[in-house]
Amino acid sequence: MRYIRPLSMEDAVGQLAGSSGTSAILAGGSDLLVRMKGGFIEPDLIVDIKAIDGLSEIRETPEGFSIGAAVPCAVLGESAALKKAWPGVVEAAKLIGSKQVQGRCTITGNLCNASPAADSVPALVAAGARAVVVGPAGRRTIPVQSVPTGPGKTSLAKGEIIEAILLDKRAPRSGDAYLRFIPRTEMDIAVVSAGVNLTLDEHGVVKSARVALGAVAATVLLVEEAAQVLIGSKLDEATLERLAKVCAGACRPIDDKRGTIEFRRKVAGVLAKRVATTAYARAGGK
Amino acid sequence: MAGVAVSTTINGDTVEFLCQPDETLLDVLRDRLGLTGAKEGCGTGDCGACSVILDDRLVCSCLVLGAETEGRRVETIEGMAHGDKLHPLQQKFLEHAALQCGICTPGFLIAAKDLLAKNPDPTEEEIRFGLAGNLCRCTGYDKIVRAVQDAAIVMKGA
Amino acid sequence: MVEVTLWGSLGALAGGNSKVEIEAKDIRELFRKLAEQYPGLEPWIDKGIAVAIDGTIYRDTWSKKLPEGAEIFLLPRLAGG
Amino acid sequence: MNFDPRFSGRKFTSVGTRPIRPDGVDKVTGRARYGADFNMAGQLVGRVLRSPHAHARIVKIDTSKAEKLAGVKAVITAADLPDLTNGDAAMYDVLDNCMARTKALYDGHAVAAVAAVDARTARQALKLIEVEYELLPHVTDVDEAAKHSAPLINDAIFTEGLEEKPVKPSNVTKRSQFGHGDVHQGFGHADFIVERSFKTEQTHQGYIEPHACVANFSSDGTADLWVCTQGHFVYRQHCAQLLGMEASKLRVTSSEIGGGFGGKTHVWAEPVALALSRKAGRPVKLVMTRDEVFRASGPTSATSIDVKIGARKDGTITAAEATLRYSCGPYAGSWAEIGAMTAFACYKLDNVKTVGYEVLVNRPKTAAYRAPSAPMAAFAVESAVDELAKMIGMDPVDFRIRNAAQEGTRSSYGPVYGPIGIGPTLEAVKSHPHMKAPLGKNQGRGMACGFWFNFGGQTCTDLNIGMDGSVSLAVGTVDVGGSRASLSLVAAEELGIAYEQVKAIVADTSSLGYNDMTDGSRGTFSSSMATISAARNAIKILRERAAQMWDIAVDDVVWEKGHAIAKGEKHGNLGKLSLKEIAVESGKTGGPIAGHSELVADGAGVSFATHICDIEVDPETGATRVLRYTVVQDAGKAVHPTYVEGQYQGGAAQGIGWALNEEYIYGKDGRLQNPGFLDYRIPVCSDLPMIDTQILEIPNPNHPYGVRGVGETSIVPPLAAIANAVSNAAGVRMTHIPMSPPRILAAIEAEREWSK
Repeated sequence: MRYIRPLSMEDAVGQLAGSSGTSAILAGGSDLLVRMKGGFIEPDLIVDIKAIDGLSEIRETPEGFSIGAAVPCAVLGESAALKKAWPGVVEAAKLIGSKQVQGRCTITGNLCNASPAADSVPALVAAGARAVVVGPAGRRTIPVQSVPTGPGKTSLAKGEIIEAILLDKRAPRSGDAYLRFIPRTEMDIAVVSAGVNLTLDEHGVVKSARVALGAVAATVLLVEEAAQVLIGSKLDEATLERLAKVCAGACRPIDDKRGTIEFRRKVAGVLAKRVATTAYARAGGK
Repeated sequence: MAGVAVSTTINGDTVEFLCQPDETLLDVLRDRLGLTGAKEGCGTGDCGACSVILDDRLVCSCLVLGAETEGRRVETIEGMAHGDKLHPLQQKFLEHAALQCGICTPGFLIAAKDLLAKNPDPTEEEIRFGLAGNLCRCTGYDKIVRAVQDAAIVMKGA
Repeated sequence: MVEVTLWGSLGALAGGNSKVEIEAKDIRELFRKLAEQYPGLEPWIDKGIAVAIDGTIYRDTWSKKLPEGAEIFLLPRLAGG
Repeated sequence: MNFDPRFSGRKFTSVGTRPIRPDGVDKVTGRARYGADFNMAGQLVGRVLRSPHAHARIVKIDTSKAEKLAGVKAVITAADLPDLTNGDAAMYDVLDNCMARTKALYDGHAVAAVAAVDARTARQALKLIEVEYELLPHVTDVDEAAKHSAPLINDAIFTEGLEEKPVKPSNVTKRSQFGHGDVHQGFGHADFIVERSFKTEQTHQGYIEPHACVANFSSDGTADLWVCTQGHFVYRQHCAQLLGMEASKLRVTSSEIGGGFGGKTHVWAEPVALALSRKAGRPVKLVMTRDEVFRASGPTSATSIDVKIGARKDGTITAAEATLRYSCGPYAGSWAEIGAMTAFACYKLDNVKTVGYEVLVNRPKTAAYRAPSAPMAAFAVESAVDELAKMIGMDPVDFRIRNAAQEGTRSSYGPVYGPIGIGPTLEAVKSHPHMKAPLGKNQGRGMACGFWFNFGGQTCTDLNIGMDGSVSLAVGTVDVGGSRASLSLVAAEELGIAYEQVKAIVADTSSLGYNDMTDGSRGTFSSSMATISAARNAIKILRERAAQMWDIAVDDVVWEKGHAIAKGEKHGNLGKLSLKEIAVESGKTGGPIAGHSELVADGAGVSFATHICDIEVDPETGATRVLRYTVVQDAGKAVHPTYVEGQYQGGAAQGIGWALNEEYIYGKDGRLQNPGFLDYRIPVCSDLPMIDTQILEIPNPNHPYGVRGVGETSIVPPLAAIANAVSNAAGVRMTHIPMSPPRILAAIEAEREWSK
């Protein structure tokens, strides 16, 4: 087993691509170290990416925000500009783990861990976030939802590292929100979760919408039909009821230690209603 | 497996140690440096008993590799009191009997110290959510929250 | 002579009696005579039986006197957490 | 021993005050040493290999590859722990639980262990041990296991306590029965009858400190064991018996203990660590992981309980009946029996009958958990009581007051009560402001009562007076929550000196006589009795020494407020001698001054509590929030009231976790799905409100200060109090614990469907 701390992306990619055996990328480590502790993974190479130039920064660009892969979620919460533009993404990121975990965990790690219940992913998917992937073949930008392909599996090739997550600059009258259901008030993994991102026209009518559901399928679901329910509405009671129904219907959940199929379907609808209402209010809708 | 040589600062002192690449900071503190104040309750970041402060961030030392601490600053429970003078939080934990068995206490004190450093005047709710990453099975948290509230008052006055 | 009440399951081993009369001055003598009269009880006494005297439960004080007219009740010897 | 334990009614100086505990500074500075904080030179790391199967015959274990791995110093299996139990069935079960002999009986059952130079080598060695299993059908559910068709866990077990001797083996190891009167007749007189079935899931004590020990077996046949335990003397006995040692050759030191709650009353890893050390010839440290703690150490029973209670229109209960099935893990236990005894203990009943069935399942061996077995029975009974009150149209508190047991009542488990506190706790609740506070939408209030026996037991203390007048108190009951403070208070009280003059420690097994463990709420009750006795013995010597110093008859010397006083006119000018003044001279008056005490502290005095709680239920998700919680409990006498409050609050919090979210979840494969704090959800700080407490003091007649045990009773009412609150908030009776959101939502939905 080797631990390395490269200073450049090129070096990191090269080391990863050239390694034989199992390798692991370490940013916050809040998933990796748990898996190592449980004996689920014994990497031959650990590549700590925190010393790589720029990876621990949030940059505001003309296009929006670039969140470095090594930025801890606690730092997201401390960025006023990001919080103002993407409150749903930030609140989702802030829900991952405890204060202790917040100081370490990253949204990129949350994405690459590829858990269907990852808190930040539905919010990122709803936000239309993109991931900048750097690998031996160069750099490419892909929608975040194409990163996880199933529980614990990603589409990243050997030697590829996500460098940053990109969020667009906000159009006026936009709002996003994220909600999850957990049995306790903290420290749980989402049983069901929902992220909604809306933009309104000048009359408060939903112009565009994205609805994502977590922990109800093998990967986070982007529910196009739910978006269609919202578009053209002012989120009246009937729309919300239809939204709940569509979301419940879109779920493909399983029974497990955290919840039942029945429960997940029902609560997915309830959360969708609540989270859409919050996003709508944040977008300035009344 | 090659050992990693690390130079770091712990409670203000420069410390050098050799550790395995997969060894956690918690294991380094406890097994290599004899600093057993941080406890392992779970090893998976769920109980907070191993809390330390790493470069002004509260972390679970079981979720940090020892190798990662190169050139960084670590604060543990052993550095909380100044000589024989207890930190106000330590004093208030004693006065309020905010501990029964005491195994979670070092983690709570470190987490509470971090909480008050960032929010000197927290509400009860802020304290409760701020300390949600630390499990206590004995007290029902009541006396812990009261001790933190009381310490906050003392520290503001200081 | 004291009257001793046995709990449900124990009565079956004492010939179906829920109450038995024993001439005993303390718990030690009580157990000895119970074992003599009802051999089926002996393994239970060995495993541990508690004696309630007027409502107070004694698990180990075999020297405890059994006052005349006191209510004597045998119970399983329990422990807590 | 001429010690009079009867309550004497006195004014207290130290007892009842709230000083800082003597072990406090060490605990807030990280210096206190717990189980895993101790190390020895040359120590090896011990690790245990555990069965991944719920039920399997162990065909073969091949350890040869592991033994050949560099750095491995010992590998053991059951063969290294031969059966020395000599027909002691309970100890045989302990042995088999420490290391499976012929069958693995649950997921997590130990099958082999290694000691190696470091953790990594030990982990690798475990992977090299080859175990050949023959899988057997398993059963984990208590109701399934009790069926005739269930897979048999132990075919040598035939149900005890049946009228007719059974001809076929069964997973039901014992039937027990309690009660009096004629319930059939009693139900005949009832105007209203509630009959319901309840289930509770298995929970874990959830102490934050995993089991940990360091064993050092010497080639001369002696050994040392450092361990976190609730009872080091009991651990010594068990380990010595299982390893074939004389008890006095094994010195056990109890470390600071990071929570036990009943879960550290049994040996698990300690005999294994000793056997490893014996084989390796080096010290071995063995620390369980959290995963191992959940999979292999002390959960409580899962239960299934049927309750039937009848009452007249005027609110008098005419009959009460319960059938209780408790899981024991794969070894016989008496858990349902305790449930059957405690179920109706709060009430005055002419006709009552309870029947308990102990059921074997392929789960870890059930261990005690704070008032073991009582919370589940109370949940079932108190839920039915609430429902019955509602049916009659009576206030639930008034209904309980009407039927509450009192002095002279025949308890449901048999004996007649002396002075007890159930009535006073109910009266206190009735007049508590909490009961009158307004409730909002989707909020409900519940209350419930609870009973626990409390126990005493064998106890021994040494009280040594130093030549400077300071007092060291050595006790043998492990301090689980502040007892060194309360025992110091008691010593100070009895001697008439300041609390600060006393330093209490927990002595190791070679330094003090045998002590039962700290269980059954006995720590402060028993050791305070022994401390009082030891102090009185010391006072006798102090008086003798003062008499010598004055050269008068000892009968003329009395002890008052920490001083020897010469009484009688002829000694009028002698003044008084302080403890310190006498101690300073002790070398010249006969040597060291000490008081010892060895006694059986019996007559612990039963304890009652009544709890109130407010819960809000989200009717769309089944989520719950605890809004307010109040505990009222009888302490007899609160020696250190702050720590008594702490016990009340802690028990309530554990009960809240049990009621709402904590449960063992097994898969179809018989494997535990949630062996960690992530998915075994104990309450976190933000889940709870402040927990208000009210201490009642109804003196225990069998303790000089009136002390009753306080540790356990507080976990008995919460399950029921919360169930009643949730039921009132959601409008549907909850019968399955924990009341997790999916269960609550399903109940609400079912009720909606039904009322359509």
